[in-house]
Amino acid sequence: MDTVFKGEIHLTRYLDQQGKLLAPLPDIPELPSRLVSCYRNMVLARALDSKAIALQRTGQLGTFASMLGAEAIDVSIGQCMKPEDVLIPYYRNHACQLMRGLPIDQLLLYWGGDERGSAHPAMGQDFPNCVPIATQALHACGVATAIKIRGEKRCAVTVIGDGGTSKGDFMEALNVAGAWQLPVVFVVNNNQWAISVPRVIQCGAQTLAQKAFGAGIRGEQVDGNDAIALHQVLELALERAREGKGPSLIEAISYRLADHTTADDATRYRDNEELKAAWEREPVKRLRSYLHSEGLWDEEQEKCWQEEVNRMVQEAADAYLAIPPQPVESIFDHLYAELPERLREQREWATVKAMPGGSHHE
Amino acid sequence: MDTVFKGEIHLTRYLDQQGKLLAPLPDIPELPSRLVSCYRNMVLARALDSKAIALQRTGQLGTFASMLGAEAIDVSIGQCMKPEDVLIPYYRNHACQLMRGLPIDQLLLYWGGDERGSAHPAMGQDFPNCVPIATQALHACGVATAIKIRGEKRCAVTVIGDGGTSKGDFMEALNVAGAWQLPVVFVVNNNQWAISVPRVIQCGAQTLAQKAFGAGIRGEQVDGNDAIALHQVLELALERAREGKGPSLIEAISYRLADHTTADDATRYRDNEELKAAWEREPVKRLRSYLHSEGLWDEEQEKCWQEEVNRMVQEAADAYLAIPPQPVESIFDHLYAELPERLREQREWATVKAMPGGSHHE
Amino acid sequence: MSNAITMVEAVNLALGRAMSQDEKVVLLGEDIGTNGGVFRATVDLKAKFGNKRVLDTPLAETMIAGLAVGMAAQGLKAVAEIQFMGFIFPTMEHIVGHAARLRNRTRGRLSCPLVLRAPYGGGIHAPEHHSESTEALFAHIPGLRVVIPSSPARAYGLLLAAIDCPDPVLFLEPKRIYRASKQPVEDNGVPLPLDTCFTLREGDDITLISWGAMISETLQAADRLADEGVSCEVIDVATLNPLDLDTMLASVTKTGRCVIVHEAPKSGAVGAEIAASLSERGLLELRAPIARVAGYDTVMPYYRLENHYMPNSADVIDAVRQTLEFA
Amino acid sequence: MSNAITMVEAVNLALGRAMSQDEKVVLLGEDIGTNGGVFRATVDLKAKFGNKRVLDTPLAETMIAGLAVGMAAQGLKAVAEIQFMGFIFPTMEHIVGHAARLRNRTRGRLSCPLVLRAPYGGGIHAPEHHSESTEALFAHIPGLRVVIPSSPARAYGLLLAAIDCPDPVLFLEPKRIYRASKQPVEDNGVPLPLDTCFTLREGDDITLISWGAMISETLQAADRLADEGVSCEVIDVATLNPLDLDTMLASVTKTGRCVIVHEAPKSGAVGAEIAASLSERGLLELRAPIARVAGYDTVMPYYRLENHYMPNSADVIDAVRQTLEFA
Ligand SMILES: Cc1ncc(C[n+]2csc(CCOP(=O)(O)OP(=O)(O)O)c2C)c(N)n1
Ligand SMILES: Cc1ncc(C[n+]2csc(CCOP(=O)(O)OP(=O)(O)O)c2C)c(N)n1
Ligand SMILES: [Mg+2]
Ligand SMILES: [Mg+2]
Repeated sequence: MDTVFKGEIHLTRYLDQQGKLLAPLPDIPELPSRLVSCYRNMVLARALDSKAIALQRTGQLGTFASMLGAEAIDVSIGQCMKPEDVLIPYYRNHACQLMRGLPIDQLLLYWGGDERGSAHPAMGQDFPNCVPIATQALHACGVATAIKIRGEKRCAVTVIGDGGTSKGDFMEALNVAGAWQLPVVFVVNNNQWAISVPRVIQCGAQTLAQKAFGAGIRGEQVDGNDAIALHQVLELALERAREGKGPSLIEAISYRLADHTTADDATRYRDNEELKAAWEREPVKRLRSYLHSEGLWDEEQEKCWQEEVNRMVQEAADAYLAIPPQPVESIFDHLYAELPERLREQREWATVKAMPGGSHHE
Repeated sequence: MDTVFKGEIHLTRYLDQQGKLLAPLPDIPELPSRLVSCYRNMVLARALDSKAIALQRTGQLGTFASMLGAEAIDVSIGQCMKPEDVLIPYYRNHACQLMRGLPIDQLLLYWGGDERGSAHPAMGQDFPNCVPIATQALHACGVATAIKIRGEKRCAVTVIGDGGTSKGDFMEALNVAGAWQLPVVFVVNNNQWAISVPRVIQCGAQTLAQKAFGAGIRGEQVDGNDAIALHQVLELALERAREGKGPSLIEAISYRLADHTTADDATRYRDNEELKAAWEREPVKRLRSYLHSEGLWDEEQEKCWQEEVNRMVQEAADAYLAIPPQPVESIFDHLYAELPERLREQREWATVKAMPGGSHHE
Repeated sequence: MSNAITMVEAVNLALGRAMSQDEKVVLLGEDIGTNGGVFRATVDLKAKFGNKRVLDTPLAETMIAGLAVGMAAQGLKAVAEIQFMGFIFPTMEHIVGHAARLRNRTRGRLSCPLVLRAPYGGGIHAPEHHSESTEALFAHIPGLRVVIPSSPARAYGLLLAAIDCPDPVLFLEPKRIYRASKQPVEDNGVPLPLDTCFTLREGDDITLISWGAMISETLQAADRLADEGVSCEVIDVATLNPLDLDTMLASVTKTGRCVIVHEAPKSGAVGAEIAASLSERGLLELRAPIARVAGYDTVMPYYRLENHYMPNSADVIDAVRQTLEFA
Repeated sequence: MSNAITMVEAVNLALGRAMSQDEKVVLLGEDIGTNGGVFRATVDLKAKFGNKRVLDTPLAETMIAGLAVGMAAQGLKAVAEIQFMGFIFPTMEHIVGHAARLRNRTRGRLSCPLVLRAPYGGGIHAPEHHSESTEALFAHIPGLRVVIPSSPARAYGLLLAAIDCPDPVLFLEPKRIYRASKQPVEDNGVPLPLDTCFTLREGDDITLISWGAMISETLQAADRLADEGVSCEVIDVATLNPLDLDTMLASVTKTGRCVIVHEAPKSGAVGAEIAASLSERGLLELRAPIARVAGYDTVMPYYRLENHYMPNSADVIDAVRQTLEFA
């Protein structure tokens, strides 16, 4: 019997649960200040999260997917991406979207059931949130194909949940990325749960990173609660992609500290002990401890920043709530580049019905 | 950096290109006589193949997918399966189907554009040919799920091409098979080509077997031109599946010695040198050499058997050609368990139109 | 006696009943086990029947459909849930290409008695892809049955029938009315027929044809029109493939006027087939064109404008008036 | 001067033309490169434009569609081939859920000008899944355009228009007539409009509406009926979504009678929408019910019985006679 293939998956971790450094810092320019910036964005993400949930609970926002517990992953991606790279997110990448330039009120607008939340010019070429699981992974490969065809030095970055790795789209995406050596980085936010389905039911493999082997691409695990480790693996993977050295799959181990969405009640299926244990590993406190111990952050800064983000988020919420709905014609006006003749009549009815006295006047 | 997973893929081979044994025979009961039976079926498959192509060329059969070069894989599967196991084939498993009991004329009937070719009771619970690539892999998992739920000691066996391994269905099938430890064996007939697309364009991985890693199941490579090696790995994989020890993925390395189908012309995209080299490795001659050298088969037997298969195939072809078409009502009669009211009228029109003077009388 | 229950409870009741009556009934889908389904349609069934009868699957709709085909071909009654109809597209190759064909392809040697359940339709202010009505894509598929209940009792009886049925059935549950009202449903195991429409209200002036959540709007409209002296016959199509045209035609022959009401975009929806068939067979009885009250030919807007998209009883009343005033 | 070429050659010509005119045009699909496509629609294009413009993909239709969405959003004109329409189902989540929605979802910030080409329809005695006509599934989808040519010249002009079009287009090629006849086609780069039907023959007694390969049968029928003194107007719908109802309605208003001809199973096909819309708007002008000559509501049979399934010119003539004799 000949051995025709050998593969290994490694896990990268720099910080222990208490935020103590386990290994020398990776060689990344200006890492300390980047980590501070990351931390600030993580705190912002938390504040946004609570506000969004509060808005939802009071009927002022639709179903919302909290990103509690995934902050380190998102902000590290946000930090490592260049403006010209393209983000192809799933539906749980708020922190990253904010770092890419999306104003907070616009982000809330999306979750408030308004398409304009995906229209802001600051989003550049980034894709909007993607609801059908795993489909974004293929769009990322399409973006990467365009980048490769044009010979540009930028890359596509896409995020997916642990559940999403079971869907054909994701595996087809890995496969074509490997076959064509596309400039794309796949990040799995393995938060251990896909709604009520635990990681072990999704897949019989020891790691999700090893799905990379079947596609002939790099695969690795990283502690998703550890911003330093995330920086190290992401910086490398994105740079490789930009330089034409091929795609990577990064499995970031995290934990979904919230319900799946505001429509979910995780106590139905999830053990409270597990959740408590996960809070011990959570990313925000961990990075704060590290920054404190390195003298990069202190109580005073913490207090100021907490106040600042609360203010920012409150202002954004107010701004969001003040945005009037789109006119009813907007249902028609972005469907095709030009309104087809056949829709003109329907568009008129819609307008008439929305007027006072009409069947759809509100 | 911790190593969190290690994996290796091995290639099994017993016979070299000349049919010389490279290692002691595996311990399989009655292996010599099984190999003789395999050989006879491989020769039959070849005879069927030429006849089918001849019929197609003369307008007496529809598009036909030759299995030239895949005979060892098919007959080894046929040999290792038990009657109560279930075959979920793709469209290139004629030899296996014959060994499972399908009469030759019925097999031709399928390729002659007649649904009755998939209706023969000898097919038992086996699935019919599957045209949409890779979908059969999921049906096999469904069959295996039923087997597992009932606690039966049998298994599902499914075959797919190298091209098919790129399709989501296949990878989703591996994934659920691993997650649920299903009694299923996936055999990849890696014949190096998917119509005009060479193996290297399908996938960037060194082996297709390593797609097993992402699903946490066993994966291995085997020389698909070597009936002994195939017996060894298949016997083990099927027995493991039946015993509830989990699924396997077996990548059998072969070569498509024919055009993709009779509708294809491989000279458009394939180098003749490559084809010539592949003929040196082909499975039938290899097994014959081995059987000769072991005194299990001789020239006389060869001559008799060649005559015998030609006769069998000719008789089957005659029988096939004598089968009158189905009545037109058959288009309606197997669609639902009972004909819905709404189709009654259409069924009557169809009958009337097929009568002399009708618009569809032939 | 029977309790008043909601439609989603009726679905749960029917599933439990079918599972008790026939151990070949096996459920599979995302989050249907411990969690009892995101709408709680399968609540308690895993606890009651165990994890060999209620399978929490990995997240892959193609896989769910493909597995169901294989299980059904082995004689199990696979009842698969697609969490929302918006995620049903990956199942289509298996449902259209295999489930609806396996019997025909093997001349009856194998068959595929699966049920694919999915909540569908708008009106609950859900995120994108959670509110569409794409039943027309399946109603066009030969070999498949498409069934949509519009009340708790019909959900119970039709789902039992779907599970009993030797053919593959797509069973769409209008989630807007999952909990909209309660109705006494007797858990008697009696299936309803899959080959007839249900005439919910008799009338002489006009025939209103609808299904799913739009039945409520249609019935409301009929109520209000009755006050004005307009007598509406209201038909719940219930089985959208194959259609029971006879019942509809008989009604339209009687009333001479017809309005069809559905949520799906108007163009190419099931309403078109009903209108075309009724005109084809009953042109001479028609005293006005058959009107269709339907969703616009647009993507379902995000929820803030959702109500503008959804037809309502006022729209039905308008259409009835116009139809009555015609010529 | 222009050569007489077949439809598949016209497709090739249009692709080459579009690629020369605009370097953003990129083709992708299975076997489209070195092999030139299983029907040779892309022959020589890889040699001419290189492997960055003609991409031989792995075997995965979902991937092809998803890639095309990403490429189009980046401003490339992705022209993807699905080898046979029977294998289009895995693309639907991306075509329906993304391609047709990206512009709307982002209020125009991103768009998705892809073209998905697929040979479709019966009549060439192909294996299972190689002969279906499922255009109705796409014609119902808001945000998508569905285009079907019926001659070499229209294939050339409509395909150029589809590639030019800023909206996603499903371009279905009736493979039965890929090589059925030749026609001079000038390679002038002039696109045909995507918002009108084509009136192929004018007439006063009855309107025949069809598309794709059935146009030949319809024209043959019109020829033979002309000998009997029946004057048929023949309309090629060409763009099935959004429909140009005005042209059809004007014709039916003139003739008062209409027969619709298509291969797809009758129930819920595009013919239903056309019939329903014409009756809705032109009921009073109709002197007979609109008839539909179509495939049966069955699975397309394996090829030995295929001719029984396919409508032919004799069927069209029968339907015309019945329509003329009505009332
Ligand atoms: C194709 C598809 N199927 C089902 C759903 C419903 N759904 C939304 S989120 C989700 C679970 C996703 O879990 P995972 O991928 O782990 O991501 P997470 O939400 O945990 O970050 C499901 C089943 C969907 N959105 N798309
Ligand atoms: C879903 C789907 N896409 C495309 C095709 C057309 N097609 C038929 S066979 C084939 C190539 C298959 O290659 P491979 O899987 O390697 O199997 P082989 O024929 O070489 O044994 C293709 C593309 C199909 N049958 N199904
Ligand atoms: Mg998760
Ligand atoms: Mg192959």
